[in-house]
Amino acid sequence: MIDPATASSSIARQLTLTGVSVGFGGLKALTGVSIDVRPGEVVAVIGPNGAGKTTLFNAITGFVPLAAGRITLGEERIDGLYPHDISARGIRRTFQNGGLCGHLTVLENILAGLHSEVRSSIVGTVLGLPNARRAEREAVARARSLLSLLDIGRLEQQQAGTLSGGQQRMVEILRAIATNPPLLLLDEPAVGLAPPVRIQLIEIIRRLAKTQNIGVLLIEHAIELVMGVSDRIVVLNYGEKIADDAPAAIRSNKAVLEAYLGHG
Amino acid sequence: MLAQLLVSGVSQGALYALVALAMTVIYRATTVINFGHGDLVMAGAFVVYLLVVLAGAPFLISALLAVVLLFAFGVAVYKGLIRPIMAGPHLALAMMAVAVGYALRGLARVVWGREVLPFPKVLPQGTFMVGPVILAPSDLIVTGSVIATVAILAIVFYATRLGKTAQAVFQSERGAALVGINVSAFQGTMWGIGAAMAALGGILIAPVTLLYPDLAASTLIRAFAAMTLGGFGSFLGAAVGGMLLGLSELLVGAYISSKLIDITAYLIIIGVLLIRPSGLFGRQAVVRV
Amino acid sequence: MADELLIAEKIEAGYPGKQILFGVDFSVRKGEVVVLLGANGSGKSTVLNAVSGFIKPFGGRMLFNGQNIAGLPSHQIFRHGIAQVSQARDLFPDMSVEDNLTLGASQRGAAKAAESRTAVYRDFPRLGERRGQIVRTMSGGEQQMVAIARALMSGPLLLLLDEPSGGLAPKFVDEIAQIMARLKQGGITILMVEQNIKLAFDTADRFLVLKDGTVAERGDVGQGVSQEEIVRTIYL
Amino acid sequence: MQPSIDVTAPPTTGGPSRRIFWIIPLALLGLPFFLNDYTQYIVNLILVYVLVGVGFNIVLGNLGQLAFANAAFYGIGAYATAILLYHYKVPLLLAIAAGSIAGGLAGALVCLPVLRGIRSFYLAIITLAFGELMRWVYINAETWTLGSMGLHVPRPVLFGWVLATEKQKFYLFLVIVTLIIAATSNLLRSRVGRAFMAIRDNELAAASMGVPTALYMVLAFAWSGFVVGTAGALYAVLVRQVSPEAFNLLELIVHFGIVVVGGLGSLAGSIVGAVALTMAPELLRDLPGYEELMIALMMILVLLFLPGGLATLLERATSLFRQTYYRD
Repeated sequence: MIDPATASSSIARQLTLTGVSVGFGGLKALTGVSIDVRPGEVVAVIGPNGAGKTTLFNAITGFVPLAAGRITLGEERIDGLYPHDISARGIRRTFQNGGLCGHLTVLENILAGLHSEVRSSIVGTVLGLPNARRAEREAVARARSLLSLLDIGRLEQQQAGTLSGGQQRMVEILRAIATNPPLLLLDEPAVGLAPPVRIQLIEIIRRLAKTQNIGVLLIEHAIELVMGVSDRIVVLNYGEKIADDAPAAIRSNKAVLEAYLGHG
Repeated sequence: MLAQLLVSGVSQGALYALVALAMTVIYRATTVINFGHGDLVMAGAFVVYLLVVLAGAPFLISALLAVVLLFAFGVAVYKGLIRPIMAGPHLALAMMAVAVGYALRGLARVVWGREVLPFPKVLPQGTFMVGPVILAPSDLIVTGSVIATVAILAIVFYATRLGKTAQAVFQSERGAALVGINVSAFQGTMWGIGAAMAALGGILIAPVTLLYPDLAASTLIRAFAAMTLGGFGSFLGAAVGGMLLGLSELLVGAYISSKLIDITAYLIIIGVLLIRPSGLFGRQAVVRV
Repeated sequence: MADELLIAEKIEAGYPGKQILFGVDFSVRKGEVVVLLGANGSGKSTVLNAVSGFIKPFGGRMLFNGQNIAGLPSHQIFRHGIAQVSQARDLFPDMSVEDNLTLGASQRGAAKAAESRTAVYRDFPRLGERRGQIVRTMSGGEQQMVAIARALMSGPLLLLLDEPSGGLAPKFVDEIAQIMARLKQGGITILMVEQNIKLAFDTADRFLVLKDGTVAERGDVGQGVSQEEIVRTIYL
Repeated sequence: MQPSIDVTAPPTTGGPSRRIFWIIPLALLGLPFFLNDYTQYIVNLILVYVLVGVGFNIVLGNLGQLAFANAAFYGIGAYATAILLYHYKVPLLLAIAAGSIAGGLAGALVCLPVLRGIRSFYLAIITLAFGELMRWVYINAETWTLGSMGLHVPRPVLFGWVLATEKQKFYLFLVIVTLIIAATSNLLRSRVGRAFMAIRDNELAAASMGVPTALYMVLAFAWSGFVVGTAGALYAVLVRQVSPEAFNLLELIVHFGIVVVGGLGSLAGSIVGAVALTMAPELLRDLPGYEELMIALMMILVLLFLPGGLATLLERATSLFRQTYYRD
């Protein structure tokens, strides 16, 4: 049994985007974007609405094809792969509108995240054979140790849909890292969270990144979270990368300021 | 032979078209598919039966009363039972529609018992010949009534202010609310119209078939087949789909095997949904989920 | 103050299990343009929807011309003279420009509608040229124009605009800016949400910055407010 | 609020509450001593409908698919068993197993449109059509089914013992129903059942967690068909008369009612729902129409005021079920 609290990530691998372009029928959504995310590093992507942030995520997870450029995870090229193949390579994501299964309990959600790691045959399961039950027990134990990472073991029997927004985010993040993926994509993790919870979330994301050596790429609007959590910030505007720097430097970057002021 | 089949097919198809159109009105207004619609058809016929046979009222007045009554019933069902759960899962909406239909069926059976009733012979009997084709006045009346109803519907929907409002709600519920239309009241009206049209369908169908509480099931499936074939949500599709279904049933019965008449509708549903879910005229429709 | 058209007092609103606005206060005076600024998720659109009745506030009062309209269904609020252009525009896609406009005046009778239409075609000549065109086939910028024009058809006392420049290419943003300027000249009262701060400050008299469902900052445009400072408050 | 649970406590999936599977059936063993032949028949019928509800709920409640082929699964199971018993004199248990398997295969077949992306109301309509199509097959495959007259199933014989009375059938049924419920519960409380529910709640998220959604959909449909097919087989043995009209749309509505009234996605709910919807109509059976009214009224009330079904009340009354069954 693996204890996620101590186990390091399965294989630490760096995500590298080189000159990535994505177009939708003549309209360029992304133009020549290069970003890398190293293991244990937290990188935030910000930019005005329509800057191409979500397209960037979709490109990485294989939901839209590239017009140009390449994406690699470690040594392996992943652009052109199917989404589930990319997910199998260890890129896990959370969803902007919440990706939890609302009617399942917290524990069940985490267990669902461990789906591919529970070794039990259907026949053994139906008959309730000892090895199937042992596999379940081990998965439950592992799910519980994951919950204890963020001290939310007491919530395990609650329906995910009844949790507060912050708790749901925590569960979703835990579920995404249940299988020790090398890379975690967070799509607006702070949406709908009260400010104090965001501060908590900063601490959680950083702790997970550093202790599990997971690379984290996140899209976010809540600026105090972005400033607090990131090692680096990438700024997109009209599909182009206009800045890629430490948080403090981004704040005083003239081009970034201009981008937010808007055209007019 | 073929001419005779076509005439009978059109008469049969007109009825399917009418019921399918009624369901389409409700579907377009609320994106709810009314699984209890067959029972509304049955209820319309049953009310007429009660009034004519038991109360001795004249047929036309009874029919009018039945249509009005079912209109009110449709509005009430929407306001009391559908609206409160509109935001809920589609499963609950389907269940509610089924439950309402089932209640109607139970109600009918309370009065009716378990028997099959012959519907009073309210339409003129006998037949006459036009060239090689045998025509029954009842067929003409049925087809004529359906055409008249469809014509009225078309005029209302395409040439009046109410029609513009209806189209507005069909195209964008939020847009309609933005221009000050009371969408909820409108949807209630559409449920009423759908139920009233179902009642009319029942009144026209019952003299042809017999009257029994389970009339609902076969009507419902045939309306589904008509809608599926024509494309869900399309008025033109529902009308054409109904006609084509009526014709196919007769042609299949005559040229292949009469045993296949009953399953033509099922095969159409299965075939169309597997091969071309949008049917003849449908867009990729959005169902309330 | 007598010239205050809309006064929002301690508005609390949101969705079941998810409160978004926590006691928002503001007012809009007759003839003025007020812009709501803030990051995504700060509650800007929710404010507009709470005014127009698309969501029912669960706390606070919304006084329009002195009458509390909080909690009324949206079609009744519309009849009080509040028209909204939503972010998704919510046009009738398979109808012509003219039909869309006519429906915008559907609560006012045919004579008034014809009158408004003439006025709208005068103000938006491009729509006059394309009155027969089906809305679905128009560009994003033109659709935005139809949406604004449709809202004007009811002769509203207050116009709510949700991101008029949202999703539009730069050349259309300029056009929207011109439309805004013209509306302002016409003396209509506007409450709007806008991400593009330059555009917003070109037209607005006053601004509110929302943060996490409360008003974080407010002020008069043109009183030496630094736009960059606002950007920093909101985004950086 | 749920009580907080000690992290070191044994997992709920293996705990002492599993005993309820054996305690309740054992307690029921004495039931026949209090019943006459007619009431015993009703109890047997309830057992059949328990399986109907449990099976239907897998697709409707756990997988969240609006598939209405349940009456078809039920009929296919009943006919498979009846045909084997009537024409081929197959041993009873074998015939019942064949009914179950036929139901399971039908379930897998009905999943095809789901895999083609047909969902929601469209799925409901295509599966309704399938059910009606099957009824036509029963009527027209006269060589095996004897058409609309129906098949008269011979008196069931178990290992040389004639099951002559309702009480004798009861014990056979109790064993089969208990085993199937236990197996279903095992399945639903495992990663398989979790995958079903993950698909129901959020198909995209399920796929992104590495759940092969297509495979699990087929599995859920097949198991649902298997359970309902077994119910059909037991029905054939119980009533000993299998004819097409027993599997029409009205029958389907009763199945639907059991799941709605009992509670979507709740195994315990299906059981309670089956009891409620089988008993109530029997009490009213001399009054035509009241049975339908009663069922419809129960459904409407549940939909408006108790969306979780009777299972919600059960859960409030006792925390036992929450721990015993995977989902309430």
